[in-house]
Amino acid sequence: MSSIRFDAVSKSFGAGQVKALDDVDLAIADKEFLAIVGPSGCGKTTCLRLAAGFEFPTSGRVLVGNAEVREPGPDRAVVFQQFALFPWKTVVENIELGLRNRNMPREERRIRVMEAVELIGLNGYEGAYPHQLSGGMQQRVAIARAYVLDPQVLLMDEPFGALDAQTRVVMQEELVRLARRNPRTVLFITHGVEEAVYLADRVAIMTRRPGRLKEIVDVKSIREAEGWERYSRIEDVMDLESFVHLRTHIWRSLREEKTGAAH
Amino acid sequence: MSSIRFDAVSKSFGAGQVKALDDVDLAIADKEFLAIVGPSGCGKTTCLRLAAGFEFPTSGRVLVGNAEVREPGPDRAVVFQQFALFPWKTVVENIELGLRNRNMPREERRIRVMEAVELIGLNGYEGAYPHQLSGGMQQRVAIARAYVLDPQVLLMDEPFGALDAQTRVVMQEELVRLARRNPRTVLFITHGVEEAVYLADRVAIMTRRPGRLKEIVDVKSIREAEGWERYSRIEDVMDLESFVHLRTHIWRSLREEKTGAAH
Amino acid sequence: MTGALDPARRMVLGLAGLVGFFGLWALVAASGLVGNAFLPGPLEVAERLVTLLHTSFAGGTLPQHLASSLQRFSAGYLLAAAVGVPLGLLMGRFRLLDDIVSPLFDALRFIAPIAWVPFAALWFGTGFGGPVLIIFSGAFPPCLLNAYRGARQVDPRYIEAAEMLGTPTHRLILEVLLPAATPSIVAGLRIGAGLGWQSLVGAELIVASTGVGYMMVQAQSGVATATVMVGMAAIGLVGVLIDIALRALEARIHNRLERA
Amino acid sequence: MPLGRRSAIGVTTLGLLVLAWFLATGANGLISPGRFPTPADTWTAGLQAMVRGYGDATLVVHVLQSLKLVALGFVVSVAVGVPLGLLMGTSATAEAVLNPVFMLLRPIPPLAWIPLAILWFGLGDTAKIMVIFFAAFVPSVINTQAGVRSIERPLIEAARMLGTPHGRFIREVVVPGAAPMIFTGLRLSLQASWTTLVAAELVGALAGLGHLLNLAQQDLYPGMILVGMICVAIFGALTTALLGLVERRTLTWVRIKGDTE
Amino acid sequence: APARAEGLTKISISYQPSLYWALPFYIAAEKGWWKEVGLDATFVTFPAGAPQVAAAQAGSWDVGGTGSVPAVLGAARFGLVTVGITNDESKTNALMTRADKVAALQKDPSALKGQKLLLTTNSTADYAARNCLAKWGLKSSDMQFVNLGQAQIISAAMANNSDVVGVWAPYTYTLEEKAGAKVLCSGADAGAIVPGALVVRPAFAKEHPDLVAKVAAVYLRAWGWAKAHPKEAHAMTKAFYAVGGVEASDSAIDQEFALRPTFALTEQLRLMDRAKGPSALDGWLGRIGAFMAEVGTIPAAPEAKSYVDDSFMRMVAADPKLKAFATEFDTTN
Ligand SMILES: Nc1ncnc2c1ncn2[C@@H]1O[C@H](COP(=O)(O)OP(=O)(O)OP(=O)(O)O)[C@@H](O)[C@H]1O
Ligand SMILES: Nc1ncnc2c1ncn2[C@@H]1O[C@H](COP(=O)(O)OP(=O)(O)OP(=O)(O)O)[C@@H](O)[C@H]1O
Ligand SMILES: [Mg+2]
Ligand SMILES: [Mg+2]
Repeated sequence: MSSIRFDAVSKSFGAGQVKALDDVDLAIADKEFLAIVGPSGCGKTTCLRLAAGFEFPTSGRVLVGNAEVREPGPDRAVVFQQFALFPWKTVVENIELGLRNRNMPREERRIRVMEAVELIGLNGYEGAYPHQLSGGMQQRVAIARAYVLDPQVLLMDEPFGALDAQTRVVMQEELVRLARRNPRTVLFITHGVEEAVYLADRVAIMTRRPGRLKEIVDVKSIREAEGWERYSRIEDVMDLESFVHLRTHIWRSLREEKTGAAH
Repeated sequence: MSSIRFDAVSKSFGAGQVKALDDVDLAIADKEFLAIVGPSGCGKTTCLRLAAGFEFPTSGRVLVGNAEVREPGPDRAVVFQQFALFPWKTVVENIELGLRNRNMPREERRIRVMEAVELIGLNGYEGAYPHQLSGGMQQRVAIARAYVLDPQVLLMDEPFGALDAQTRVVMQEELVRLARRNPRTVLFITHGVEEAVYLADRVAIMTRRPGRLKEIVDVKSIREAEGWERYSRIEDVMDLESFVHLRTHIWRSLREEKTGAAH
Repeated sequence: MTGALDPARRMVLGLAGLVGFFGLWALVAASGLVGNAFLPGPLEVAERLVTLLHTSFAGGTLPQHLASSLQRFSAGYLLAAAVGVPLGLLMGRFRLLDDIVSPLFDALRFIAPIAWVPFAALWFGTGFGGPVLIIFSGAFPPCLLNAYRGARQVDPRYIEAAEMLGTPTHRLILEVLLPAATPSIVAGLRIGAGLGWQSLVGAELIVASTGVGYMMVQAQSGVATATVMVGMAAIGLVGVLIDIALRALEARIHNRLERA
Repeated sequence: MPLGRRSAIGVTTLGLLVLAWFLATGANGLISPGRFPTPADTWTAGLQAMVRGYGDATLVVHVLQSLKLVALGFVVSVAVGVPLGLLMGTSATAEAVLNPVFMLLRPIPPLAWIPLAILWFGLGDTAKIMVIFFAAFVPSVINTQAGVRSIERPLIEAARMLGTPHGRFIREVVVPGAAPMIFTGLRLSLQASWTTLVAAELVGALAGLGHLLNLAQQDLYPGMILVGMICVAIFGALTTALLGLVERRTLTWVRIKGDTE
Repeated sequence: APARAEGLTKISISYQPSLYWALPFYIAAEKGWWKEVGLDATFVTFPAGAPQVAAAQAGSWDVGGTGSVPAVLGAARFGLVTVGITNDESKTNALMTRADKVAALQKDPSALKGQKLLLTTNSTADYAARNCLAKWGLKSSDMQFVNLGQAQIISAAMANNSDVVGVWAPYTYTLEEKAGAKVLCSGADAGAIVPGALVVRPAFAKEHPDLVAKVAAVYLRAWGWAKAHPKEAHAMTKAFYAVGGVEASDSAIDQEFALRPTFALTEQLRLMDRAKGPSALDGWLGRIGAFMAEVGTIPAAPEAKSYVDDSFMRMVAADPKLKAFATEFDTTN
């Protein structure tokens, strides 16, 4: 059991001047893929950091599994927007750090890491340093670093935000493949509405700051009903009317949020 | 007359090891809005920098108007991806620097700057420093700084790349409004296919490095035939079948480029 | 800002600068505007330098003086690095330690290394301890400060990534903070080497039996200005060499850690 | 971060240190008073310096003289160092010509300049300022140059694209762009001015904290040495704080205050 | 190379380089006399008295020679013991100025009023200078005392040779030869006796009085030898000064021998004899102590009896073998 639950969570920064989250209630089921979209600064990253244990709620509770989150840990692997690979470690060293921290024996570790390298298609790059890889390759290493821990929960904060459009598409397709082969509970933050609809089972829309939940859109039922899985290419899915419809719905909902902003 | 012409332009960097552009022929008509899309590293930025006069071709010629480009100048205003506002100058000071460099009298300058501030809707922020503005507001100032010069040519390198998705949409709509009111010759670089289709008269697709022109897609005729101008909101335009069709066409063309890449 | 120059041109211009400098010096010295005791010409200094390579002055030849200076320098410098870098890293990781050490450090850094001369003599005498303390007090602050800054400025994402991977503290310091702060640490080691080397002359005020600083003081009292300037040149040259060595190290580390 | 906690711990630490000092140098403490002064010795020495004077002047005179010397040395260093840094930062040619000479002169310690300073300028303030100058102008040059180099290329290109003439480019783009680093350089120059004071006042000073320290050293007077050190620390910190104030006033447009030295 | 013979006792000896009174340490080393009394002597040198005395506190050396001012300073601060007189340097602690100004100033010293006086304050030169001013009826506040190290004084005098400076030998000769300066007034002229002191770290004096006596014997022997062999001594002095970085001329060395009386065993005992009240040395050092208290270097002059100790010289005299060793070259005995 590895659900995530936000229980009436509020979060303020800097002696209460900045209220980032206001009374958020949200439950992500075991093995569910939930994406959060919302205006910039609405508190998406804050949600993720609460679940990761980098921050703690001002009031309310965040539960993973059935335990309250008290510190970061390898049961909740994070994939950061800027990859956050250690530049001084090779691909293999980056991936195996978490396993070393668990004191896994060298031989077993090697096997696990090689499996992961295989999975992300980086054979031949085991000894490369991050700066020798393209952005897409780096992000694949970051994902492998998270996956290899076999975590209950994956937390991804705009993992493809730093990639160029074409690479991003490839990564999105790969993530879908991975998620189907090996499903996890995922909390996924993004600005891309298309991305959210393409990847997630449900999409949560947040209001402007202080962030509240505005609406949760169920994608899974439509995806299954319309058989999106038939298409392996994102642009084919994106041409489907059911997809366009969902996307436009979420867009509209977000635009309402936007008009009030001082942008 | 302020056309831009690339005449069999090639460009290599670092003693010829890196060939960025290979024999590019491209003509942008007076008051035309041309967008370039292409894989990362294909030489889009290089094209723009050649037109701006920051770099010079290894072979071939770049002409603006009918003169060869020899140095940067206020007749070819550039809008940079990272805004490149002077952090130590206020909104007004940033906008008026180009006019001061022309020795325009103070009074006339004031009027022109105020018009520009009005145009971008930043009244009340005249004395603010860039860091006090949101990303979208900063990019508007950068655009005003370029517009106020009344340049023959506008060169924009992923001007909205650093903005979040919602803000970007607002800026795209504003740019369209601006371009209709006050048409310019524009060279616009982007990774976003939707953006290119929404904004440009023609979209040029480039091959992977060394960059060549692969295809030029005419958007204007379709836009006018289908009457996209009726809609002021981008998501309405993006739902139109003619739009989706064009976009998917360009997507496919780019994906072919991508598959060969080591990403 | 005007773009990089190609290496050959750079070299020529650099040589031109040096020639100009020495030429001006020679001209002023030869003009007779200042007496020879005040400013001997570069040739005379060079000649003196060659002489001092094999003849003894103030108890040793120039290489001997340099050797004993360098020996003292390395001891004080290595000590400063060995204490400063780990302490700086720990301060970067543990707030409390930072809060305790910083105020002391802020107060002490305005005090010149040579101001420690009397205490150095009273505490450690003149054998090895005294001068080492003085060089230490010159080299220590940049070593500490840069390690500390480097550790503080480590992108928090790296630390968060490590925490998320369940990394224990000792491994976090050794495998995350240390490599991430390395460029800053090396820069600190470079500055520290410069300051430590500069403090040496102060150190050699109390250990007067050998060393370039001692040689200079003795030459000064004998109005052997050329010898004084040989001392300056030797100190300058060795300083440049130390700096070049550390710069090479810096460049190598930068290459290795260069990010995409 | 809560400044209160930090200063509270700082004060506590200093307090504990004084206490440790009392105990260590006390009647049956670890350190004999010949090696390190007791708090009482220091107090007596401080009183003596303030009231009766030491080294032919009272402490106030020493402090004022040193402040004057540091100020002059600092101003001269900055007046030479910043323009030189700007020149070396903006012109690759100037940098190539000047850098080797600069590299060669830089490692020569201020103390080594004393003989030449005396020979060239005698015993007046000029010689002392020269000694300070040689230590203090280096950080100004290096940081200014680095500051110019650190200006982002798009800003420079934006200025060129706007047709900015050279003089205005230096004044309105290069100088403000390099300003944060220039201030770092100034802070280091100021610190160098203070740490060179003792050396500078070896040049026949009649008063000054360095003079006081030199005398106390000659007299083997640990209490007075400590008084001198404490004064240098206090006034060094005060002048740095003042410079920080100027910096904050000047760089109003800087968003994130880089952690100050 | 010093053969590290068995059974030698290590001892650390300190001095300031290129100073006349340190010559016996050098002669003895050259001649191998340290080993003859069973000592393995190592040397530490200092550019000035203050750091030398400070280093004694840290235990960096055991026995040494130094000026009388540092000797009294060390006595006042932590009981440094004076066991003998190295030499009488009253004539070589002097005020100097440009040669052509000397006669006029000697005639009318009041012309000095308001002028700068460059010297190392709280030193023997300072002591001599104040006595000179007193002799001329001037107060020390009539001149502006500028504190400089001896090396800096030389530089300053070169830059502006009309200044009046206070220096000690061999810098007096350097100034004479390189800056055309002449002695205006020496300590001797003003009736100020400036002895040099043979000193011992107090703890060492207590633990190893026998070793102190041996050092004293070696020291006396070397002076005796130097007097008996002036030519050889001259050459050795030249070499010794060169090691310290001073290129002394022949005439400078001749002057050193001429101007600086040294004392054999019997004279040492006589000068330190307290049979009829305070000894001569007590008196000289007492006056220096008073001077130092007056200028504020030390709070009060220490009692001479508390730190001048003639028991070591008497030990030399009492031990026939040691006495014979110490006085072998003496012609006066
Ligand atoms: N450590 C912090 N201290 C103070 N305020 C903070 C902190 N972290 C976040 N905030 C504020 O909380 C609000 C929510 O921030 P958060 O990063 O969660 O937004 P977001 O939805 O992730 O925005 P974006 O889409 O731009 O990444 C913002 O106003 C932000 O300024
Ligand atoms: N100054 C330079 N020196 C060397 N190589 C360069 C330089 N500028 C660009 N290049 C190389 O030229 C090629 C084209 O670069 P360019 O920046 O024009 O690509 P781009 O299409 O703008 O890419 P992106 O979409 O990532 O911005 C790249 O391989 C790049 O590495
Ligand atoms: Mg975020
Ligand atoms: Mg580009």
